[in-house]
Amino acid sequence: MAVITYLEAISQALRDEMRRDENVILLGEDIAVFGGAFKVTVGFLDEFGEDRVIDTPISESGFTGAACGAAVEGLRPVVEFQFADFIACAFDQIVNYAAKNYYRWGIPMPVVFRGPAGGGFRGGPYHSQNPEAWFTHVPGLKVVQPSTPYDAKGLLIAAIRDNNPVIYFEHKHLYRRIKEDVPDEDYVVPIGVADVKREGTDLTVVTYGAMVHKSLAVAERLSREGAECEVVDLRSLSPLDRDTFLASVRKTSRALVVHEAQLTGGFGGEVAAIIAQEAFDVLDAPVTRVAALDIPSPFAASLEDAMLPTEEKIYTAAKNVLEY
Amino acid sequence: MAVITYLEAISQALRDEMRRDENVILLGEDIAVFGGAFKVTVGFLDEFGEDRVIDTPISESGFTGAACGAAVEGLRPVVEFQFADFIACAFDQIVNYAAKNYYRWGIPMPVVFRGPAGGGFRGGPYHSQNPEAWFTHVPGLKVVQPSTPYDAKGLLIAAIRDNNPVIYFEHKHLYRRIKEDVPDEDYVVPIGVADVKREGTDLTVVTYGAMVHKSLAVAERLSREGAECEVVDLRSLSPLDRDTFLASVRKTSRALVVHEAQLTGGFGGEVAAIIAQEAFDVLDAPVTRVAALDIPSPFAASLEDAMLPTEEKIYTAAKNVLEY
Amino acid sequence: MSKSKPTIFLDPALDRTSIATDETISRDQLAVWYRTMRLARACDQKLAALYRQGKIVGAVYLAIGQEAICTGVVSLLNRDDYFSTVARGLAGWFLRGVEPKHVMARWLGRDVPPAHGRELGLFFADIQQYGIAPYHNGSMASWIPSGAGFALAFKIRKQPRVYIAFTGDGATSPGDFYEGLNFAAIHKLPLVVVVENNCFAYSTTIEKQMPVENVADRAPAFNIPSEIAFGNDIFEVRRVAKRAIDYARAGNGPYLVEFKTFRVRGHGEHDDMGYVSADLREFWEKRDPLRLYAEYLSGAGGLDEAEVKAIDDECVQTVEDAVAWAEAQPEASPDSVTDRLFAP
Amino acid sequence: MSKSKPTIFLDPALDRTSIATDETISRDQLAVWYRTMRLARACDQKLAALYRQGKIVGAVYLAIGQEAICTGVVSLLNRDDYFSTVARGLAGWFLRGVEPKHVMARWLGRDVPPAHGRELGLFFADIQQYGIAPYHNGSMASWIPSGAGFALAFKIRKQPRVYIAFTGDGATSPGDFYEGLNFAAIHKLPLVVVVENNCFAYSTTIEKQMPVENVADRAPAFNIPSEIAFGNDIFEVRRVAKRAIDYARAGNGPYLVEFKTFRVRGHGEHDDMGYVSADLREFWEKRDPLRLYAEYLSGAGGLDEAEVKAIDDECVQTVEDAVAWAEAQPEASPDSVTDRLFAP
Ligand SMILES: Cc1ncc(C[n+]2csc(CCOP(=O)(O)OP(=O)(O)O)c2C)c(N)n1
Ligand SMILES: Cc1ncc(C[n+]2csc(CCOP(=O)(O)OP(=O)(O)O)c2C)c(N)n1
Ligand SMILES: [Mg+2]
Ligand SMILES: [Mg+2]
Repeated sequence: MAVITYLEAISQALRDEMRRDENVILLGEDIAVFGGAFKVTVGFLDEFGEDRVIDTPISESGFTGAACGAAVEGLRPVVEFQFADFIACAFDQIVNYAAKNYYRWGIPMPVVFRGPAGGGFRGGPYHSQNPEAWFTHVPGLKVVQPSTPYDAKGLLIAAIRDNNPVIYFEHKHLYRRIKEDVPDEDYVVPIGVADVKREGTDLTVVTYGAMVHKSLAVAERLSREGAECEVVDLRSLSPLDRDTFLASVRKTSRALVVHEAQLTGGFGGEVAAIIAQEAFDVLDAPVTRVAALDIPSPFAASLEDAMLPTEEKIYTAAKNVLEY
Repeated sequence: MAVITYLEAISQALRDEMRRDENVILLGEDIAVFGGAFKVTVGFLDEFGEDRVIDTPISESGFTGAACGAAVEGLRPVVEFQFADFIACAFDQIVNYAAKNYYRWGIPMPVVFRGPAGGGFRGGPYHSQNPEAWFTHVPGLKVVQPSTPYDAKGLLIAAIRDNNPVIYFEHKHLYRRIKEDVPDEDYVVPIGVADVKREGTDLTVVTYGAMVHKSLAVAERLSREGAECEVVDLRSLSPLDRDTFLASVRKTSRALVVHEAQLTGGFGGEVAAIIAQEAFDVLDAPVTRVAALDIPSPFAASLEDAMLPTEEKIYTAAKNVLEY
Repeated sequence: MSKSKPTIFLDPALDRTSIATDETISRDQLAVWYRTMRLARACDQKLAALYRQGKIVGAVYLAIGQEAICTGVVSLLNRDDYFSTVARGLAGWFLRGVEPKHVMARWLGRDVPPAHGRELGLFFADIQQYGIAPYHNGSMASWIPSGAGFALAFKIRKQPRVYIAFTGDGATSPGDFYEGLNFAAIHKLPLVVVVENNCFAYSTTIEKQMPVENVADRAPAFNIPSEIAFGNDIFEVRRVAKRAIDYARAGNGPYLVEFKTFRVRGHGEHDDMGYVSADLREFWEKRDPLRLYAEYLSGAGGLDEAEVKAIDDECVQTVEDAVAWAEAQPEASPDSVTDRLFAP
Repeated sequence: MSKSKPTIFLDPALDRTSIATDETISRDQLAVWYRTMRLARACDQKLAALYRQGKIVGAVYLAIGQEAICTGVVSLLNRDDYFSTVARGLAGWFLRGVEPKHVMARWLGRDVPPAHGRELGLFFADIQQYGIAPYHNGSMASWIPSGAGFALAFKIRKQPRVYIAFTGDGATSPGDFYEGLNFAAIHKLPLVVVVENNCFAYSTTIEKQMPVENVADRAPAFNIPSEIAFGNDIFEVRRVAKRAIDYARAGNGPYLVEFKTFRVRGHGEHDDMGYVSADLREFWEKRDPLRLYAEYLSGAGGLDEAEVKAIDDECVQTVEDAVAWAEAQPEASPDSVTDRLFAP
């Protein structure tokens, strides 16, 4: 056990898996010589060599397709998009090749796509996006998004060992801000299993990624005011662990869905729709969503702060649901 | 007035707008010499010439970006994707250039992307997709999907005259199957306005595209059984006309959301979540969704029929909601 | 438009109306390749009929006129080399042992492996049995990056294997063609791109697709060797493809071969080819790869006409039997529709 | 890794440590270009300081060492020609009249047009005032297709205008580079691609980006002319770019110019450039475009050293004033955040 950051947890998972299985290779821009834009893979080139740590040209579609092909042949490539935003350039290969391959042919494709996602540090329209909902609508993909170092490590190991394409969105804002004790040895956080990050009886907050921390902070504040929130961290969006959050809502009778991506068409709609349909009989208040405003991510601090979901917005929404 | 097909309505809108405004140009694969894979633009090359009807190489990203640039300069390009599936290849230009341009710079970009979408004719995984939900989550895009010849013409004219990027999904299965009386002159179906295709008091069916027809058929069947469905055709997904369907649900107290795209992460989640939140106080039954199964579109008739939402599935779901 | 094409349809240096080989090839071997090509042709003709009869729904896409290319190329491969075809590679599959009855069953949407009704008969992937790799058959050129990926795996594992990516002329326009080949060239991966330049991408002529005359003119952008050859001559195909395959297998990196050929039928059978001039059709009819090969066989090839005819008849019969078998197969059960979405 | 680069950093034919022109250029004009470049340099140096001080958040990206290229190219443009820069084109904006105080205000996220806080100071588009086109500054090379689109509009309207797309070496790897340039070449559009080859895409050397030595080696794939030149010599830049612009303006189609240069600072100021050898830095330091130009000015250029120094000082002052002005501007109001999503 050692206290490590969210970023170190990701590095550790990659390094351990590469040591364990020589089929694991890495592709991405500036990941080898430079160690990655966020320095996740510093030292990897020296340890694993050029064949396994590949600095690619700026060709997201090209190296994604290449990773998919190599995966079919039994390698286990982990692709780093420098920023999750650029996954848009590889969109076709992911949704049309990776996602559909197994259904079509029954041949496994163990590939992982890492996308540093999320805003809050003035990255502007092209370095702040949360693109998970583009992929949660694509059958055949697994989509995960850890919120803690423990989950970051365990989910990445699970993703690498999974025989399907897994998109792994890591939140840039958490990289160096979130630390915790994490086992040194390898372990798996199973894909498709949500985690109750805080227990409570009055309101279920269903969330994931960076918003887990904001939601937990709000839960503490509400607790001081006498209301106990249960915070469910989805961790996996696809496959989705409906049982965990539905069980929670059955207990609390109230639900708030929170994510950092824009509201409209976001994954929160799916979660809210499921709750509204499946837990209709127990709901004491409308399922409510808190998310970013429906605009591109603006650069200026004043604007970005206005755009993103804040603790204040989550708190207000939670109060409304609690007091409905 | 003349009875024309859904496909003819699209042709007519394009032709009329090209006659009216010399800034309107067309780009796409095989649209000029061949008149388009679905023959929407037969005769256009002769009438409007090579400068305005451009056969492109297979370069969706390239000609999409080119259309966007030309649009900024005041042309009004209409891009045809040969099949909506291939819009995946132009994804980055659409979500990152077209969608964000006006918010960033305040400079209009009047461009239309036509995507022949939808299944039901054994097109298999790559010629059957309904990709609207990839775009309804992208602020800055308008997304429309007509279900009738009248709407097809009016919405396309509106899209061409709109100063923003508009994605226009036309359903291939409706092309030659749906006919109606359509005014010869030009008219606009405003973007952002839903249409009540059938009035009713007992259940609101919110739908769009090809599922409008299936929903109407189910409504007739239910009517014979004594229940009156109101069928709301969204027509525009972005911007979304919440008022119309919420007003309907306030009247009927029950809602069913139907689309042809896969269920999970589909646009139906958004609609259902809105209804569940905004009409919570009036709902007598859980908002229910009917959509395709969460798999790629299979080729074989037996499988595709099992995957797609059918009248039977809509009927059963409607009954469940009515009898809840 | 395309009717105003110049009357020179093919560089005279490539043009030929009869073929010959200087390899020593057994009569049996010659017959195997002929049978393969003929079987593909017979299959295609039958598919056209089934489409007209409404028995195959959706669309069918045929390879008539292009059979020599994949036959010649695949004839050079080792069993552990991979290849992938786009829409016009039936003969290549047959040479690897794929059975016509299975092809027919797939076109008819029957419950046979590996697709079990999920994919069009047009597409096929089965690595274990046939070394035909699964790739993305939807968006054009998407298979060049994955081809590079398979080749990367070969290289990393130090295996002397090659990947052949068959590609149409139209499929050389998308960015994936560039990105994939670029990656393969940087890493000197054993990827051979075989371009079947059949004069059209759907209805679009070469001039509207690219600013160069030949796809091979683009090879300098990747710093790789390329050749242009006549694709309807199976012997020429073998001669040129061999250089490419040897080069790639030896670890020198990718190689691009462009074969000039002609798509005798429409893009799909729904396409009446109104955009193709009579001259052009006629020109290529005289250069039909099966005709050229049959003439060679019953001349220098040492088979007599009856023997050739026997193969022709046998192929037609094989296809008839294949259809009968296929039609007797069950449709995929609706209950299976959600199976096999994720690998265990 | 990159430290083992050969010691020849630049083709000797391109290399120079002093510059000269055979154009007749007025002293005033010479001074204007110098001031432009110096202003860009001063601005960049200030941006670095503001970043270190935490006044600019996120990241800053500088153009130090590359000022001659956009200055030289933009100096040749007509007012109705468009251009777009990637991250390293400040001097080009200044030459078009963009004011440093606005640039600073944008970097500080202030509520000034046209972005009103929505975009990084790095990016800029204002067609009406400056002829700087809005394009997609997110994904590399995405501006080549849109550049072709602007050029298409010029061509369709029969306007003798050109579009200049400034592009880094790294930005020539994505498929959009290929698709956009292919389209422009097919339609002979007036698009000039100016490649600023500064030895790296972020940390990635040319050898890992492309299998050719020069981006210009890829021009044959588009059947367009190309040239390679020394980008730190403003006179050479003008000489070569003029040929390209004239060619494109005359309706002959696209042209690619590759300027060899060097990114003196990191990819962004967060980047310590550990991957760049001391030799390489030193080599290019001697060839700094401002140093070369200043030497020319105070020699054959006919300005004395004091005059040059005066410009330098004036630029530093302008930048100080710019920052002061910018800091006094209001931040964009949170209430405005959802404004201007859709055009009326
Ligand atoms: C990205 C993409 N856009 C459009 C299509 C539709 N399409 C299928 S085949 C084809 C033409 C392909 O031409 P070519 O590569 O020359 O192959 P050929 O059909 O001539 O064998 C087109 C446009 C596609 N499959 N992918
Ligand atoms: C598609 C895409 N992938 C990755 C990035 C991240 N990125 C921004 S700039 C850059 C390097 C660009 O190199 P180059 O084109 O040579 O320009 P330079 O920075 O050297 O001026 C990268 C990888 C991006 N902007 N777009
Ligand atoms: Mg072709
Ligand atoms: Mg560079």
